[in-house]
Amino acid sequence: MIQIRFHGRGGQGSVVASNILAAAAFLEEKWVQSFPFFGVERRGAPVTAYTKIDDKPIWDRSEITDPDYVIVLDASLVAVVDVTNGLKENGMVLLNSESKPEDIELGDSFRIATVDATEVAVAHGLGSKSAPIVNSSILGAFSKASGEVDIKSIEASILKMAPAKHKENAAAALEAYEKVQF
Amino acid sequence: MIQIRFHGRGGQGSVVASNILAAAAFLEEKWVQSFPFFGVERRGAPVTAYTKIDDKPIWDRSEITDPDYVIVLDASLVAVVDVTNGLKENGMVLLNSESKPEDIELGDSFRIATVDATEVAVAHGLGSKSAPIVNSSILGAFSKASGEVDIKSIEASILKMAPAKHKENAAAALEAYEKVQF
Amino acid sequence: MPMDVMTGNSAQAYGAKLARAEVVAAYPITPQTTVVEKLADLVASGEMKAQFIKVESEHSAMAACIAASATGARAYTATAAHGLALMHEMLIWAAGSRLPIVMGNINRAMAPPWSVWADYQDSIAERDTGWMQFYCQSSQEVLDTVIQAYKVAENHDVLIPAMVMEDAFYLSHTFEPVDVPPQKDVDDFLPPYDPPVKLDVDNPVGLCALVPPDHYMEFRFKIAKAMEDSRKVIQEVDEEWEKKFGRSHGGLVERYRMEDADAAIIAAGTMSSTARVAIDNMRDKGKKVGLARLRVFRPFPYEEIRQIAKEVDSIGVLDRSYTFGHGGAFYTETAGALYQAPERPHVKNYVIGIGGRDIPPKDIEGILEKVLTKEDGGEVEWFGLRTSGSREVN
Amino acid sequence: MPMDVMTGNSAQAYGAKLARAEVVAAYPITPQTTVVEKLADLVASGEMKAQFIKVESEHSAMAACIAASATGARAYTATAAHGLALMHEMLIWAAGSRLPIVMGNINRAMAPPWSVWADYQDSIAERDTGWMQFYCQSSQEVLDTVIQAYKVAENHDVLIPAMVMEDAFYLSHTFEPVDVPPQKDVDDFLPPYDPPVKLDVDNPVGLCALVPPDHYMEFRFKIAKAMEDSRKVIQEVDEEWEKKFGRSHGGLVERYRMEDADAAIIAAGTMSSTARVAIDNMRDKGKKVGLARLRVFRPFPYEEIRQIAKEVDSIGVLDRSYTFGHGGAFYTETAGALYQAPERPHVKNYVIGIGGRDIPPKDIEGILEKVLTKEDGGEVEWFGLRTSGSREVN
Amino acid sequence: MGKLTIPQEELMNSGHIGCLGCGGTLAMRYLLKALGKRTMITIPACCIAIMSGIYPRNFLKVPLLDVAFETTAASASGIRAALDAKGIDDVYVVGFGGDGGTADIGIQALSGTAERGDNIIYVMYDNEAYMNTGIQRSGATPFGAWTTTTPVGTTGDFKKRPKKNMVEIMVAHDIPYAATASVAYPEDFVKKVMKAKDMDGTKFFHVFSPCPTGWRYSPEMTIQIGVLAFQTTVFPMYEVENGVYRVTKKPAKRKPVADYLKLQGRFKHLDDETIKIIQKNVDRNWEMLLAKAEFTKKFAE
Amino acid sequence: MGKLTIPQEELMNSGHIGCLGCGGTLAMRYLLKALGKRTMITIPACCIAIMSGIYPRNFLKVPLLDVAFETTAASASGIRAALDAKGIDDVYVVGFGGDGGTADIGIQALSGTAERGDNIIYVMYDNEAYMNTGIQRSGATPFGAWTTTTPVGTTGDFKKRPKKNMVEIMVAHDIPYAATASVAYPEDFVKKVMKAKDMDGTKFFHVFSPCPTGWRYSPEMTIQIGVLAFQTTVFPMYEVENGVYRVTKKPAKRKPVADYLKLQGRFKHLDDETIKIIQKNVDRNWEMLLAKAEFTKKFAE
Amino acid sequence: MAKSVEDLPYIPLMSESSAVNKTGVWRVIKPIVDQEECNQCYICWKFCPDVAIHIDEEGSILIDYDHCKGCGICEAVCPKKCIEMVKEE
Amino acid sequence: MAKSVEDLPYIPLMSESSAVNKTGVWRVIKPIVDQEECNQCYICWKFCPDVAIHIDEEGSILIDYDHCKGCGICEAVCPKKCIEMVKEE
Ligand SMILES: Cc1ncc(C[n+]2csc(CCOP(=O)(O)OP(=O)(O)O)c2C)c(N)n1
Ligand SMILES: Cc1ncc(C[n+]2csc(CCOP(=O)(O)OP(=O)(O)O)c2C)c(N)n1
Ligand code: SF4
Ligand code: SF4
Ligand code: SF4
Ligand code: SF4
Repeated sequence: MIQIRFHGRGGQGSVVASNILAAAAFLEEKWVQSFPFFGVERRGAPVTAYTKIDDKPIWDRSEITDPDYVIVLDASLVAVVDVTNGLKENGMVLLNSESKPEDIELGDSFRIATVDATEVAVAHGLGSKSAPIVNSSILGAFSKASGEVDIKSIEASILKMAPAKHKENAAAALEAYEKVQF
Repeated sequence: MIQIRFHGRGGQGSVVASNILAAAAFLEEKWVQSFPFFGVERRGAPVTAYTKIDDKPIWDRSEITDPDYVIVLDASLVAVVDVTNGLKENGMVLLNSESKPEDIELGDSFRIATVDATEVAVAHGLGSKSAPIVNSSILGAFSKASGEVDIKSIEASILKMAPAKHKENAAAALEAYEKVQF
Repeated sequence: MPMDVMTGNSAQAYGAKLARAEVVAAYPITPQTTVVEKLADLVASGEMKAQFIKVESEHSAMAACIAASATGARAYTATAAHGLALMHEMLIWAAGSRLPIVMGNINRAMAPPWSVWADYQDSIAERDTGWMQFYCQSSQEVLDTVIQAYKVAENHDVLIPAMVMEDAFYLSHTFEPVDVPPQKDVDDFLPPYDPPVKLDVDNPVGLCALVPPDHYMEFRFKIAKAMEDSRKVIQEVDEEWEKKFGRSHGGLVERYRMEDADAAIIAAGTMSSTARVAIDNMRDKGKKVGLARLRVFRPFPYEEIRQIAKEVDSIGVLDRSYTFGHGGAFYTETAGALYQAPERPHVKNYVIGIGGRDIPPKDIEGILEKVLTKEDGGEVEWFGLRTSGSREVN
Repeated sequence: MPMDVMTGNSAQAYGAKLARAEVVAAYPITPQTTVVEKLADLVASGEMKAQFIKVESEHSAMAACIAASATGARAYTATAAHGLALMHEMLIWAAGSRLPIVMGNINRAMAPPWSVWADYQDSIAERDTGWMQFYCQSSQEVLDTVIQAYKVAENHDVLIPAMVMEDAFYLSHTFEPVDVPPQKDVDDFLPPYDPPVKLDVDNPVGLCALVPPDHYMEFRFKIAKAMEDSRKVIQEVDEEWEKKFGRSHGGLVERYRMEDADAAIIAAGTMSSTARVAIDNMRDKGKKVGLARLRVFRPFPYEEIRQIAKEVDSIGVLDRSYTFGHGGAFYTETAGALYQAPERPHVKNYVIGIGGRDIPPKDIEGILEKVLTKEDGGEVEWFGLRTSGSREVN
Repeated sequence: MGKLTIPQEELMNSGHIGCLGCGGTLAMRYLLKALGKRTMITIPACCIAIMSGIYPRNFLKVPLLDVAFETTAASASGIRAALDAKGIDDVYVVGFGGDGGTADIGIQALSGTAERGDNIIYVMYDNEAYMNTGIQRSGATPFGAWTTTTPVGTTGDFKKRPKKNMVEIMVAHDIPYAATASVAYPEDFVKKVMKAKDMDGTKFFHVFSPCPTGWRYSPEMTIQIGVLAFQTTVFPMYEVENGVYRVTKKPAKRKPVADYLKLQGRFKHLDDETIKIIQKNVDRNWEMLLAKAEFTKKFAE
Repeated sequence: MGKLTIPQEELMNSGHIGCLGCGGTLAMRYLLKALGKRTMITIPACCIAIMSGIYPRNFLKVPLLDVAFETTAASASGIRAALDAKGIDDVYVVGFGGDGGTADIGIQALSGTAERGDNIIYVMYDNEAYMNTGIQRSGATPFGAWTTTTPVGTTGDFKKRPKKNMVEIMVAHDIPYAATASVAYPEDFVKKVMKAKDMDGTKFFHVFSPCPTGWRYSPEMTIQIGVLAFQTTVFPMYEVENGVYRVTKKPAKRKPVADYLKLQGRFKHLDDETIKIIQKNVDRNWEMLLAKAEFTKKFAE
Repeated sequence: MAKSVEDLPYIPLMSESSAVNKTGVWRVIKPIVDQEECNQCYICWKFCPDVAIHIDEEGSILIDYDHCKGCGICEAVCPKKCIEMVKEE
Repeated sequence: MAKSVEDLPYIPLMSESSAVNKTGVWRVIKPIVDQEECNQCYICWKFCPDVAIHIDEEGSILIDYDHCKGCGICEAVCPKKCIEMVKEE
């Protein structure tokens, strides 16, 4: 089973991202689960969500404590939240950041990937520079960096499930897929 | 244990009578219980109440099915209610009636007592001819006819518990005590 | 007014008065109504110093009691059946808040169909709310228990609310002798309410926070613990009461003629009073039967019940309620408690007196006979059900 | 839309839609809210033909469902925790009226303290109301069970309302694959609601009379009987479902790896789903353990539980709720049912996951280990309680 | 044969167990005459709920659903929704509750129904206390009245707050029709019901229903008490259509409230001072009502 | 140093977990400034109830009792009774609920408290929907609004009934004081609280509290939205003392409601036709209010 | 009278007219109509709370003594004073 | 962080100021006050929903960045336009 944890801010669509990722894996005939960490979701406040992907039915319904991947939708959260908490050795952190992976300091035991999802999103008309909608872009990047879910599946899922601007979101995912560094 | 059943009409104070009787016996250091048959009590509608008297604590809390005495506050009820239902052989029926005991037809197996409680009550200013308050009078009559509770105790109880016109009620009881026929 | 004749409902009201309840919030419902009326009289005549909130529903009655108790006042209410059911959410609230409210409940059958007569579905359906439950068999016990209940509930090891039950009509409207203790003696027995925490402008705190999974379980455990600790306190308070007032009501389980009994019934409320007559009759015939009266159902007296199981080899559990889909609650919980007991008497459930059906001594004798002979035919029998065929369900 | 990914709450809503509920009356509460929102969407988009009454409280939600059902419409609602508690009186009413309403309940811990996370006190505290109770372990089961529940409830031998439970967040907000059957197939499975009696101007009768002690007991017995009869119907309906849709949910009690098990746990809801992983792990280590999942708690499956007792010699009962003053309800009722069983395995209660505390497989493995070794130390253990000393109460 | 001023058909049976001279039963009788057979009615716990006596009796000839005390309006909404779901649109749905069941414990459900604008008729028969449980105060108990929970006592603890004004509260809910009526004026009541019954939305009637048992007067005076309530304007007759007030019946000359109070045992403890206060309040309310009738005229469409 | 127009003391803590730009928290902040330290407050389930975040935090400096959703007023009555029993008479007791907790599920308890005339202050902060559970309609949701339970959809299923008028409902309860206020006008609000706080009986405040999250506007506009509600008379400022109306603040010139509606995502589906209806209703309500202020003048004592 | 469980329906339907309750037995005083004087205004009919006044085919007032409880309203409202309440035997 | 049962009070008292919640971390844009221009009308202070604007001893406006969530109300209401929202680093 692959376990993914999302960190974002309220309003950035982390929960939706976790669901789209699950739906994408489901298209590949995987068994999936995704769920939010339920707290009070306020705009700007830190939010967590999870996705589990497996080849067989997922009976384990407990929380994810030791993810394989951590996806951070807003790099500024790194200062606020312990994003690598429980992350498996050699697990991957995917960050929305202008920086290169090698410039990110999160310790040596993890793989780092980065993508400037904000730039991609804004370029596709998804939100504004100060409030970009980065969840589709970051999923595109995840597809490439992790190799766990095909970008086609991500694209199809976005087209079906995005709350608005389906095409723009899909295009952003594709672009971020190309741009991610790891 | 002595068991007494009261039959009256809503508004005539049968339940109060059952309580006053219990309280009177209590003054004689008896153990007592009194309670209404709970239905909808409407003015004019048939009402039933019960009193139990014993020398020892009364643990039995079930209904009275075979009374020793039946007290009927309104003779017209005889046509409507089976007043002697379950009455013990040789049990007594005390009726508020102008008639003499021997003119009352309730079968041979019971003792009959009568008193014109309506007349007594009205004479003491307790209600009107069409709506007399006969409960105190009938208790006076019961004291004499049954010999179970002293008239002094009845009097004391009335003085304490009557909702109004304490003295008149007490006087009526005394008069009915004298007038009852059996 | 030492010894007087009064109804169970008057006894409730005098209990609250003697306990010096400071806030009463109540709503009328048959057969509780005369409790409310008596309290209104006592307050209007100045005999009782209390704030009486004439609420618009039972839900608000309990809400107001909760708030008053949280503000440090001794709070009292009384209700029955639908009124109790309407409070359900607030009952859980009161227990979760650890507020020692005392409430009279006049057990009445639930609608539909409409009924105003005795049965226990109303309070049994509150068995999971975290309230202590006392079932009384006489008006005297009602009065005494209201006062005892405050003492137990307000004990700082407990701080759990309590219900004091009366059977509809069999107690609520039955006039009988009651000894009313002097206020002074009650004051000696029951000190003023002094909670560890309350709303106070000079010491402002907030009550009833949001508690995530990291601590919620621990706070609930504390309620469980307090309820366990209440067993001892209930016993002690009844003993102290006996010392002071000369009568005990048996602590959690009152035993009657259990010495050398072969068979026993477990019952509560007025039917256990009537059962004494039945037991005396049976004993007169040489039949060794006894009664364990469940005075307290919450906390459930499993120790006491296990003790009974040691002594007899057949037990009949009499339930004046039925839990659809399992059995009478007294029965299923008794059986549950006995599972862990080393002894294993024959146990059977008799559902009886539902919706106010009368329970004369001869019915209980009939049951005792069955219990003695360990007559079988199913786990649960609806005794006295009018039927032309079989009597059992379950 | 055959197979899709959705939350348990969407599955509830689609269940109601596929069952062609005609009247929905519901009020929002976390974590049920998305059921209501989904239904509002389905109605507003015209996908679902139903009257949606946007009531001002849960009490009115259930009152409106009762009246709608009495008028011959299929009625649906959903709620959680405080909403369920506020309905308490009306739950008893619905059952007493024999109205086959189906309700989703998203199990959430009760306040105070405020919590929005999973535990079962809310629905356990309704165990005496006369409703059937189904506890689900997956979104698929939620959808299927809503439809099954109507079929069971509307059976003329049953006519008892039903609750379909989901664990807060663990199901309600968890997105996972669900097969949504075609409307046509569901229509074949579930015929229109056709009650024996309803409000009808051409056939005027009155419902919910006043019934004195002479008949009340008999009418209540009929509810008890109907609840007993529902056992068979629940089983049959699940079997019919399996025939038609290719999956069963286990009838009343679902067994997992019980073949030749030495020890078993009894559990419900999502923790029984997680328990499979724990059991697989233990089995891998050669430990013979199994699971009996309480899918239905009302009617209580005592036959099935007694069967388990025949097979294993140690049982752990896992309760995600606690009844203050006794023990977890699953436990006390299991023990009660086992009292009459000829076999007498070791039985112990584990209180776990209260207020949403997470239950990972390793916790269940820990419990299974204890169950296997019949580790003692009290009847009830609050497993996972944060403590520096002893863990037990009771 | 003389002329009947209200419909002859009886949809209420005799043999009901109301008290002698019960005003509430008259409210039911008139209402059903105005609505006819295609009516469904739901009744909460109250005196009227038990009129049938015991199982299996029924005091009504129309479908009847007895419901929990606080659920009348929600139940009526449920019936309406079921009928709507089935496409039945020629049946009146009525919630018929006492003042306690309406103004106190049932006000929330009613407020909800009115806010949603559900298409039902709500009738509050007002006997100004909880009568079925034996005369406890309700929100609709008037200032000054004795009840068993406002027992006067030595502290003068009669009801101290004014009667809750249900028509005003319902008007504030922006419903198409709200009106008072009285069992002493059946023609007025029937006419109002006829007028409102086919309007869409929630319709509200507040029906003055004297109660000999609870008000402590002799049963034959029920109608006379109703007449006096009208003549003193203790209980005026008016209707409010979409916020526009109309007094439907004005007393030729207003009588002093004392005329009304003195006939009833529940007011016998009142001293002159208190009666003066009552008179003042009645005067103010009456003037307010007239003023509203005046100023809302221009809001009639 | 400049002059403060409202008291400086803060009895609400920072660090609460309200959304950015939350209007409701401002209502609390101003209220406590007006009442001061000797205040006890009870809060039902709503956004404000969870402002403290999690145990053991507290966003208030005065005693706070969180209560069940539908019990605010009854709880306030209970606190007051306890204080009365103890002879404490210098403490204000406040029930502070949302519009859902007040106008819907809590209206019965409030109606009961007002009918009894219990001496408390009730504040309804109005964000016009159930926000804490994620924007479902409440009785106070205005005509035309989108919410998650009036989702517009293909059937145009936005809220079709008008906003429940709580001030009118409370005035109908014959209470000494009821008023509107807005977080955009703290001075007006504080002044009204100061005026009413020592009156005996139940005092009611309806406080307009814009909610960026639920109304779908950008958080910095909270005050501006409040100003527009006032200027368009969508939400006028007035008070009612013993039945006598007074408009406390009149807009110099009334702006069209469209100015107000167009800033908010929840109204974005409205067509011109519907906006016209809204304008018409707002006009009528405003005229009604002015008319009431006019005619009730003479009932001032 | 009391039925056994098998003979009862599944819910307690109210299916029988309350007219089987002979509430006439409650009566203590009894209305007597002076048919000569009666001008058939039907005011008594209108105000009887017990639906115990009927109008026969000729339009005459008929009292149903099986159900009349003797409240006296008819006497009180009769404008012609042609109903008199007399003590029940 | 999580306490054991023995260390918790008998009920969950709210006894600690919510100011321990550093809600400043939610902020995406940040108000900067131009103290030169500010005329101390305190309108921003009045309308801050987060009680994150303080008045210091000299009467100057002080923003508490530990708690300011960056809603932008202060900028919007400042009549002198001397507060500016800038992107958070
Ligand atoms: C929840 C609940 N509380 C209390 C009752 C008891 N109860 C039944 S009828 C009634 C009084 C009804 O008063 P009202 O509505 O004024 O009608 P009335 O009887 O006066 O005609 C009460 C308090 C109940 N049935 N349910
Ligand atoms: C009995 C009950 N039903 C439902 C809820 C769920 N609930 C909690 S807060 C809330 C909405 C509150 O809305 P409102 O009163 O308008 O305040 P807001 O959150 O909008 O500020 C709801 C529905 C509850 N706590 N209790
Ligand atoms: S108490 Fe009053 S309202 Fe009730 S039945 Fe009797 S007269 Fe009618
Ligand atoms: S949802 Fe609205 S009312 Fe609730 S905290 Fe956020 S802004 Fe305030
Ligand atoms: S006395 Fe009363 S019940 Fe009898 S006919 Fe006249 S009005 Fe009717
Ligand atoms: S941005 Fe908002 S929270 Fe921050 S200081 Fe300004 S008004 Fe306060």
